[in-house]
Amino acid sequence: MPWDEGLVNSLVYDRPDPREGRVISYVQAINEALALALEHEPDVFVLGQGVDDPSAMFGTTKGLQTRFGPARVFDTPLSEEGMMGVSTGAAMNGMRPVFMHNRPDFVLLAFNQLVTHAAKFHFMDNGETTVPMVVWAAIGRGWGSGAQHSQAIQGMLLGVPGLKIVMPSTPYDAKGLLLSAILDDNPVCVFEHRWLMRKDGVVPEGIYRVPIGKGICRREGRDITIVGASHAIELGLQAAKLLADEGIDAEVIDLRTVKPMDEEIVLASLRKTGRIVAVDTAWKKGGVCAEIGCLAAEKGYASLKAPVARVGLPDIPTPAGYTLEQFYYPGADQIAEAARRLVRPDHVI
Amino acid sequence: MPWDEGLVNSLVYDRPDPREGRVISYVQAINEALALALEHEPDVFVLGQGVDDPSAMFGTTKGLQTRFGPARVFDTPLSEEGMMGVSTGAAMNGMRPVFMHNRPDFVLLAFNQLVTHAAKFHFMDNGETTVPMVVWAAIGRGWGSGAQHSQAIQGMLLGVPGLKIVMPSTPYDAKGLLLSAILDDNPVCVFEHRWLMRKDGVVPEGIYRVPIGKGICRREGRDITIVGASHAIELGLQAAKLLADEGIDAEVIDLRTVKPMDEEIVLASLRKTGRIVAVDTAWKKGGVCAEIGCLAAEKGYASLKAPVARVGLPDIPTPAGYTLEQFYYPGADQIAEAARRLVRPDHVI
Amino acid sequence: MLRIRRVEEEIERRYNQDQMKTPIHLVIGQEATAVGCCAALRESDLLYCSHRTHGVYLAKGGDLRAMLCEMHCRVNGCAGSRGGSMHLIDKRVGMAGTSAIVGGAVPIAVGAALAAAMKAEGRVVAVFLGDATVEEGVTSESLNFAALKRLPVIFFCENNFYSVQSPLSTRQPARVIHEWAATYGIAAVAVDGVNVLAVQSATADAVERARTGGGPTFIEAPVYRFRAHGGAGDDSHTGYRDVAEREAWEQVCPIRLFDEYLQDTGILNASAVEAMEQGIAAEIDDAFAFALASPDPTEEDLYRHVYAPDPTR
Amino acid sequence: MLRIRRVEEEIERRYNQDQMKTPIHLVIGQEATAVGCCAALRESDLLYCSHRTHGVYLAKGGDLRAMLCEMHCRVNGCAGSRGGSMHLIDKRVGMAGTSAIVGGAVPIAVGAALAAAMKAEGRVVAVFLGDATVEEGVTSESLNFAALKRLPVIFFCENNFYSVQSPLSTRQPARVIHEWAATYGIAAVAVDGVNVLAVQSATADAVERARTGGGPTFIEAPVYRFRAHGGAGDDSHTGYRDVAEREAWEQVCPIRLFDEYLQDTGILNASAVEAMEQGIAAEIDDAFAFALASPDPTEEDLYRHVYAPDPTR
Ligand SMILES: Cc1ncc(C[n+]2csc(CCOP(=O)(O)OP(=O)(O)O)c2C)c(N)n1
Ligand SMILES: Cc1ncc(C[n+]2csc(CCOP(=O)(O)OP(=O)(O)O)c2C)c(N)n1
Ligand SMILES: [Mg+2]
Ligand SMILES: [Mg+2]
Repeated sequence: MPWDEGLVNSLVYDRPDPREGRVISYVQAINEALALALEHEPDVFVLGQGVDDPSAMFGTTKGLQTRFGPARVFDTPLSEEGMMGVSTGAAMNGMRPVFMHNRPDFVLLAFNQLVTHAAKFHFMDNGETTVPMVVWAAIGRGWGSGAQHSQAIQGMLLGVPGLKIVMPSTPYDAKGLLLSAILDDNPVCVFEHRWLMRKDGVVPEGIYRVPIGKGICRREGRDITIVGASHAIELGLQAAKLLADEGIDAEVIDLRTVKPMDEEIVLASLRKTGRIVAVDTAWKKGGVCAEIGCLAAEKGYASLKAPVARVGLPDIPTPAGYTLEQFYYPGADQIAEAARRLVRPDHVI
Repeated sequence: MPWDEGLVNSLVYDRPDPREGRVISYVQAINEALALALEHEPDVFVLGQGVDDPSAMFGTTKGLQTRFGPARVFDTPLSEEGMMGVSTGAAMNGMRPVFMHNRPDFVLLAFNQLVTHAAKFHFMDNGETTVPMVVWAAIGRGWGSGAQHSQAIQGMLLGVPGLKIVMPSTPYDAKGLLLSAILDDNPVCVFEHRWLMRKDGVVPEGIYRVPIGKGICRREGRDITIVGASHAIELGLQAAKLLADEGIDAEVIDLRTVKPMDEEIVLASLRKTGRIVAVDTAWKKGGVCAEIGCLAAEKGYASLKAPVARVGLPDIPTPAGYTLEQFYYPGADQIAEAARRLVRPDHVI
Repeated sequence: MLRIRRVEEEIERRYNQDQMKTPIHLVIGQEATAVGCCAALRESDLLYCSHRTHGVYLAKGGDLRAMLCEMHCRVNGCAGSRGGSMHLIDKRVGMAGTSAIVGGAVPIAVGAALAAAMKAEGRVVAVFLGDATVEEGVTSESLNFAALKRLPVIFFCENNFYSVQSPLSTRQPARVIHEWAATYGIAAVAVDGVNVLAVQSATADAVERARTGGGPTFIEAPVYRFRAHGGAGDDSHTGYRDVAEREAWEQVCPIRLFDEYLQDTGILNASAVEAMEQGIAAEIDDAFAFALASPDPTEEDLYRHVYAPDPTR
Repeated sequence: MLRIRRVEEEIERRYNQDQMKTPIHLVIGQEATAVGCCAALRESDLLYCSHRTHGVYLAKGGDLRAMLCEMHCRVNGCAGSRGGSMHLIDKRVGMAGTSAIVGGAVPIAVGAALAAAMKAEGRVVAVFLGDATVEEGVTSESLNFAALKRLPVIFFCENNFYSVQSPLSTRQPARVIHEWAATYGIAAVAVDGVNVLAVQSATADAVERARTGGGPTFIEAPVYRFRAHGGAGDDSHTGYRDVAEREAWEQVCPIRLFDEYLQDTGILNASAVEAMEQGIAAEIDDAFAFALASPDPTEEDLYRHVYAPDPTR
């Protein structure tokens, strides 16, 4: 097994309780969502580089072409901008494309079509056109691929009107949010995280939808709010455990969708705890962390008992090497430390 | 004269005092910076769609090709991504390209080269390569061009490590910051604003540099800080005048560069006033407004006497029609109103 | 063609009155491409284009009143005053979408053709693009995919030799555009862009090919715009092109050529033309009056259609 | 070629020991293109490429120790452990830059050629690209600009018929890649990619053309990678390509072909080859040992070179 696959496999997650329902992996949950959408929605099709190849987009598209045929599940040329436009045009004309990318970096080639076309046509056409499409991509971490293959771009897209951005953190959400994204009549970016893909979880069979634009409380707490989405929430929950050992009771809010952002759930938690750490898988400058932090100071000011803190990537391109990556990526420790400083300002490390 | 040109010409700005020095327009200041750079730096060249045509990129490139020849000032094919790569490659090999765009929207076609290549090579090459290039674009407003020709993209780029982003607000800065950008050894985006282009100002002759990464206080005040860059500062100063009439003393901080951001000047002002309105020419969600607001709550929390406020574009694509534009774009009134609410929370409109 | 010409002349005449607060890109001189192409399409076929919208919008059957309302920024404009002149649409007649980004509409049209093929609707999609649009990488990507999947799409390239004020020679090496397109395995032809019947017939061949599963066609049509790239009036005096060049092209005005042909062959006579002119003039008067009397949008209109509503609710 | 082959075989052999925590893209089977091309270039000429870096890096004269240090994530790697295997550079010998983004290096190489032309350095720039790279619009844009300005650049297209595990037929219509390139007014040729002398000679022609102001050349060379797209070992068994197809190509292994030629013509004999093998083996042992003994980067290293310092300070 290549070292990076091994790394993902070696990550340890809480084991779900099988008495609560059927347990499958995150990758299987995505695969199931795609299969159900293809089965029940004749207008859905899945495209992307290698969706029909043996590695099947991290396994998420496994078996789909065999089952639904090459007209509905197909490989594409290496033409990200062109194929984003093709997806947009198909979506404008009655189809529901799901355009999958190995890395968010490749979506940058298609920003013109995504940002200036797909996101804007419904508005520009005075509501006459809808653009029901999904742009899916997997954020990398610890795969040694460096600055050009490890970007997380949710922050860049946060300000784009007309887009929705979904970032699941559990197998349940991966399936339910992807189904919602596919059934939504707007362009929805679904950003997955490579390090969540081997996580198992309880996932119901059949179609269900997790609503876009609504967050969820993953852990109740009184002292501080940790808020973010995707793999940052996994780390946030680990941090909450560390903090619990020290008597700090952290609440963990999973936004599930970063755009539209569920402001109310953040503000409600802040009213309770008075303190907030914004966490994200991307750079902390600009982007999701900044939006959450600003929101807290803008609409939650009266509740704030301490400065806001953010934990994300430093303002540095992603290094390729393994050792440098260890210094680069924040983990649960960094989140816990940020929380500690807010709850116990006199605390010295 | 076309109506949109007429509109820009009809904007009223403070008249500079000619006793303070030579008065020229904003466009002339840019033209002069380009001419000086071409004259004194043999490695500088200027490229972009129509830089040599009669309209000369809003007049900013007027006469340059005649003076410096078609090898150093030239028109390009309609290939934004390709020409961004060409600029990057030339910059990596001893040249200093200035790549000019009519609209920031067109830079979106080249995000892959700008974000994933130009901004990252110096880091990826372990410092062995420098990428001294300028990407220049003019943000539109009120020109009826709608959602696809009016985007301001500084917020999208704020999180990109390795980039610098400059947004001048005066003719003096337009020249001095552009010269700094051209002489800088990193990729620098210079975003101008269409509505500043007919503004006059006192501008020294010859080469001078306005430092990148340093803000400036445009107006001292005790009660509230208005902070931003580019045309938003013009509006901020107008708002400060309105507020002064009501006895509210606003300080106006011009960031000049939004990345790297001069955090200290913002925090120092906040320590004095305790209140802050972040203003930007782009969308207020995500982006520059969010970064400023978050910064205030993160590092300026102890000074904050009121919620932070932001004034930027609503989360809506830019409409094309004139009437809708009036509802869409914030003006000095909106900034003043935001300030009023913070200084006098009991104030009712 | 005459109708398009007269509409644009009236737009041009009134433009500097500043009541149409919208950029304009006139097609005066280029009417034969729009009309010839659309004559070969069915109403249910789709048409996409770029910023230069007026000709194809009207040729495809777009509503003149709705167009002028859009250009006057009225709420009942064809895009509710949200799209502007670069974004004229009329879905009812297959005027499906435009992009103000050069090349932006090209892959979208291919996507529309993919949808048509998937839904087996027998629909053909045409997309207008300029000579400069060929320089955008996405055009190559679009040709490649359309050829690969043999999609029912027609790439209609109006080669007017300029991009804004930049001549072809500063943007492309000397080569023949449609020969380039042919290397994608696409049927590629050149047609005289001022001859409406030739355009119609070339397009009809392409439509036939597309409808019978023969895949895409690339049509290159040399044409010339008699006016500036944008705005009212010509701008040749600014020096980027020769006035003589324009004057030479004016000699092959597509409308005069067709008029001569029709009158020579006896299909039309002077009084029929006169009747046409009167009908058009009346229609134009009505449409301008209608637009000017139409209401402006309100602030509430701004907030509409940012997101499409959840279809399940 | 032999050296490249042996280096990669050793990398492959050790890869699953997990000490090289970096993705790899082996060129085993494709050595003749890198070597033949670089043999026609001067050290001061520049070379750019994409993710598949090992062959060109070594052929251009890149330092083996620095390469293996980079692959072992050591601070003295050729990119300081910041670039990884997809970003091997050695500026000293003109290994100028690579991009992990397919097509990313193509316009950059054209820009380097523009700089060379502007500075009149007599320098030639070559860029390696794969068959799939042709599908990226930016490649078209790059060809167009290079042709327009007649820049001294060589587009070297290694057509190995696959992009990761996707065959050409799912990505491009049936057509001949270099014929497409020719329509940009670029000299375009095909050359047998497993024949190192043929590659060298085709490149030499292109270099001559570039150096004498004749502009760019596009060279298409059919080749085959014997291993998986990435990682160690072959992956034909997963079913995306025929094992028989690979085996047929292995019959035309560029190294064996050249070895046979050299021995047939008496230029080389078995003992000379054996001496070569020994020299290479020793060098490889040394370089791996050096890499493994080299220090890891520290946290401070991470913060370096985000921005270049102000040159005036
Ligand atoms: C991506 C992009 N780059 C630049 C522009 C500015 N622009 C608008 S129209 C135009 C000319 C396009 O020329 P062509 O495609 O030949 O069409 P024509 O105007 O001649 O009909 C340009 C450069 C744009 N709208 N989009
Ligand atoms: C823009 C972009 N899209 C997708 C990828 C993923 N990717 C990496 S290598 C590769 C295959 C490229 O094929 P080709 O250009 O033929 O080169 P080869 O690997 O065959 O040498 C792909 C698709 C990428 N790196 N960049
Ligand atoms: Mg043109
Ligand atoms: Mg290949």
